[in-house]
Amino acid sequence: MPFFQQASTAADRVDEVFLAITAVCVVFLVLITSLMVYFVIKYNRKRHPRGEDIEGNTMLEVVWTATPTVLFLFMFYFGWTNFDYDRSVPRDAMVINVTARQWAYSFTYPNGKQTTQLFLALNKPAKMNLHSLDVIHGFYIPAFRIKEDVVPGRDNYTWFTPTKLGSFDIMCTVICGVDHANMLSKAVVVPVSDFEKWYFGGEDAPLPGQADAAAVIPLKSESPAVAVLKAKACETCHSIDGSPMVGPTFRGLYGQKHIVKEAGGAEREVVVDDAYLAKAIQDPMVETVKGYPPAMPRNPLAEGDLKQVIDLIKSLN
Amino acid sequence: MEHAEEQGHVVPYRTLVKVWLLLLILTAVLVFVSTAFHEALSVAALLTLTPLKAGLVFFYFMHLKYERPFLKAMVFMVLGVLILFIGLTFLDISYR
Amino acid sequence: MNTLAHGEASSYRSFLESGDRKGILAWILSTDHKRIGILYLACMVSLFFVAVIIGVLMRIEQLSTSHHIFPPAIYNAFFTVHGVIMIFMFVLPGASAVFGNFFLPIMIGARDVSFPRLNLMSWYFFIVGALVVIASLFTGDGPPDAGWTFYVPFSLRTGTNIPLGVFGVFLLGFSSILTGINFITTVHRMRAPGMTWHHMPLFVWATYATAWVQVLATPIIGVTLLLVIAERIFGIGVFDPAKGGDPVLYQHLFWIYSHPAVYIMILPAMGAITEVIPTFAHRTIFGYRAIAYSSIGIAGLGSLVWGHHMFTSGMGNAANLMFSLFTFLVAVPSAIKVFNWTATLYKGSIEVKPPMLFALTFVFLFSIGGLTGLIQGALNVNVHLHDTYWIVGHFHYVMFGGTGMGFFAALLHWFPKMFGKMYNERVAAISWFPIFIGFNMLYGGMLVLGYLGMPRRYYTHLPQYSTGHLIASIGGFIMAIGLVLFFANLVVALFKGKKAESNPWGGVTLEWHTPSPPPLENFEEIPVIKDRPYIFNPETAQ
Amino acid sequence: MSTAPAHAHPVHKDYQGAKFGMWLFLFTEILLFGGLFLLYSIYRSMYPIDFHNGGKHLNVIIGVANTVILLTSSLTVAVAITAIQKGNKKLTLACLGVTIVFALMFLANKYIEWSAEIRHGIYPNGPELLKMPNGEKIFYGLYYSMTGLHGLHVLAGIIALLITLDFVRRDKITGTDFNKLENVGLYWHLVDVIWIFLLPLLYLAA
Repeated sequence: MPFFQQASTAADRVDEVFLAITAVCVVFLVLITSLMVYFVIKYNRKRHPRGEDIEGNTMLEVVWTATPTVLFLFMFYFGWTNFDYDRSVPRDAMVINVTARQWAYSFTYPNGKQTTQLFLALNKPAKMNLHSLDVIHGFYIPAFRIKEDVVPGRDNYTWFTPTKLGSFDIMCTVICGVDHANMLSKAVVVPVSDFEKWYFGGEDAPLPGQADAAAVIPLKSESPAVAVLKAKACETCHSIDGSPMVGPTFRGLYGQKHIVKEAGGAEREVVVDDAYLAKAIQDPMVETVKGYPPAMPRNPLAEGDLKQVIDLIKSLN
Repeated sequence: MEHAEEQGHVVPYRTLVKVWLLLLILTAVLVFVSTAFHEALSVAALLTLTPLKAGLVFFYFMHLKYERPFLKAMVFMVLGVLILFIGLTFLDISYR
Repeated sequence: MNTLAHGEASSYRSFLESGDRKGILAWILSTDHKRIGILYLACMVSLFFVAVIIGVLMRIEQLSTSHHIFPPAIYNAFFTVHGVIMIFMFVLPGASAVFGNFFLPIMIGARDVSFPRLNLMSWYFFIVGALVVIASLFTGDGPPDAGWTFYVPFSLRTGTNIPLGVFGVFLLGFSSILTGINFITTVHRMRAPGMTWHHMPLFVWATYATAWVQVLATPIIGVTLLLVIAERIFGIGVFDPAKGGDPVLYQHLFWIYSHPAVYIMILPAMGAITEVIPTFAHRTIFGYRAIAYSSIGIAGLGSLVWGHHMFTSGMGNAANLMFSLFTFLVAVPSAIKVFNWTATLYKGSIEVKPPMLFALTFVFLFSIGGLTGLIQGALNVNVHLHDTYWIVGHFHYVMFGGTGMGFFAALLHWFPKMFGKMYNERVAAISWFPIFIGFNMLYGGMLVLGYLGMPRRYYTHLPQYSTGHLIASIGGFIMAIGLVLFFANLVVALFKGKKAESNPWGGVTLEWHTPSPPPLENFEEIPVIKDRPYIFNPETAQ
Repeated sequence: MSTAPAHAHPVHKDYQGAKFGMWLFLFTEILLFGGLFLLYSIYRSMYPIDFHNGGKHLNVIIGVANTVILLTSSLTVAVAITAIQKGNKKLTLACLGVTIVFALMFLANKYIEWSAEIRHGIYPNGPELLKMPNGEKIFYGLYYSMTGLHGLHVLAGIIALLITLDFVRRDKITGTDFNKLENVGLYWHLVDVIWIFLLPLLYLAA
């Protein structure tokens, strides 16, 4: 059942504190509400035609100032100690570099393996070093109850120990542009043996947990140009099969006529050819295509990669 | 409520000129210390002399000395708030 | 007691009939605090409905995950504009600018605010700021899409029309500052003879505390927004990570203002509730001083908790600790207020008329908002809840359930006084049902969605959240119907309502001693106050 | 609440109130610059060496000259207020005139300083500045924002002083009704105080 999924050691702690504070809050709310309703009925104008001007009661004021203060300090204490746990990474945690960009995550393991999904070994702590290539993102795995902002120029981190097998949603929680809602990935938790088979299995080792993550396409079987598109996250906005996404699809793009807007606001018509593609890929915001949001991040390609991508786009006609 | 309050204290010319001279002297000291001495000393001078200069302007030029205690308290409250804002932000930066 | 209730006998001209100018000029050139209050009211209610319509459109979009009515860029603009309008043009100036302007001078026995012309200028800043924000939607390269928080570096990189939108918000901030200066000076200088601090009605206390926060916190956002504009135009680099700037510092500066702003929003509404409850319980307020000082306490402590918006930003641990601690402490004065309101019902003589109904709803919904605030104030729970629908649900409970309901209660309470017309009380009570039920479906649903992990600001959602979104959307539609009914009732009353008495509810503060609507000068003679406010039953007073 | 009519007060000006309102406005100005001071102190602690080097490029002589100019102009405004209280209209007019001249001199110095830096390519997104380390980019970003915002305040002060001068000339401000002059004076002194802080932070930081 996906509701209230607890899949990490931190999840139990968050839910414990949450349920404890919620219980106190519900008691407060019920108390206040039933008192209000009771008074409204008991001291209704019909039953109680004259009110009494009771100005206050120092004893009561002291009690209802002190009681919540003490309760609140307890709540603070439990939140703080458990948060401290969230920030204290065990020494044996595997360090995985998370790179966030508009609008995709990629994960780099200590041995250099790179993936677009996060593969984890069951019951083994893992530390995420979070880096952003453009704007702030929020690295969030609800089932693990962990979240940390990925801030450009800073070295943020988070850690967790997965306690359940399966695949869990990874999301982005800080508004990062048009495709913010599709900046998704999966955390795939597999038994230690499966993980090690993949991790130590050389470049061609099959990805673990295939049953859970049917969507995973191994990188190696693709053409080099598609690999570039994946690595640079182009495919999060541009499809190669013609389906509409944030940016124009690459299918049939070559040779089309587009209206582009220059930085000054002037519009002109261009034909999509090699020169235009090179310019539009390397420096996307100089001219933006009418009808699409001006949202493409600057993410230049190496000379060789650029040629491969342009050839791929040509071949899609 | 009192409506017939006096419109303000008359500060003698002599006081104003004295304060002005004092301000110029303090500026000279500040510049001298910060160019001639070690950095720690110049920071110390910055942190003491600058508020002192500002205080002189506030108290004499801006007549704060002759204002009601409430207004004086408010000025310090505002500066306190600003220092609190800076201090709490430093709490983040210093213990990252 | 009613030496000033002369509305029935003496012939007088209300402020609506007085003045040298005619037509629209009588309004937009008027320096009368009452007319300015109504100007604010008219603008705000219109802007409120614009934002409500955008909200409904967002709920329509969330009905389906496969059919998208709006492209993501438009949806992003929707939640940005919804947030900017609701925050900066409705809840933030709301109760303070409308009811503060209209009633603060009357309640302290003054003829006007200290600086009437500045007051009008403040409204012009408001209206120009609002127009600039609206203009930013239709000019440049598309409407702003960075959320109402304008977090850098996204707000620096996105191609949309951020600078103009941000400039509009800057002007709105200026309006807020000028209003704050005016109210503080008015309370200090314009009180009637005998109106000592402890004789002031509690709405005045709350508005006074608010004004201080407006004056001290707003400049910080002013300079921050100026820096964002400078960054966009000149590239000064102070917030740009590519030039060594720290985006988290922007968040500090933003929340140094924007968290206290939450108290700017809620305090005047709390003040209004504190007027409504004793009036309809027909007894004095319980714990006058506790309520008055807790307003100051909220204003003070509330300025030191901004960091709780940043627990997942990688902030230093000492800061995490302090900000969480202060967050729990600021809940204490709010709790004190809730207890005192409840105790005010004890041994009263309660009539649940529409203003009271909304006031009690305020206490209930605000309590949920405050209590969910405790839950997310706990550090490790916050890590899970931050930037999810839980937060969206929480702040709607506080801002709409709190400020919004407080605004509605105050409007129903003072409408007869402001316009001299009586609305249909039955219709007002009926409109409460869809508002209350829809509200809890919508925002209660959001709380649950958030705990299950639904992030905010998504134009679509993963399939496991569909049921929750469906319930929330239906709740939203029900509430929208209630809101239309609520305001339609008031608009009808404006033109066809019965004439209101000078004191329809039996209130005792000074505004009920003037005729409805009050004359231009408020009082024929400035009253002299001899006693504390809220004495309803002198024979039982202690 | 018990109320009884009191004798009606004739409407007249509330000087204390007007001055109090002005002080409140000054509080907002303090916090407006306070935001920049906050950024400055944080970035200085993050990039101490770059800030040190950044300050070295600035012209201390112009900075100090401008300090002396502003301090003196503060004196002339203060003298103008004392003079009007004593009924010396001529001295008031002279002092206000001198203040305006000083303010213009301040802006002229600022112009010389900025244009020299801009010629050297040191301005936001300028070629020389982009080559410098990050801390210096921030230093100059703050330098331009702080002195720029301060310069705008000086400009606003000049306009206010000109209007005041005209009021004094036309006897709209007199020895018994000089609240406007006093408020403009308060504003001008605050502009001075802010510069008192900017001098060591920017020019003497080296």
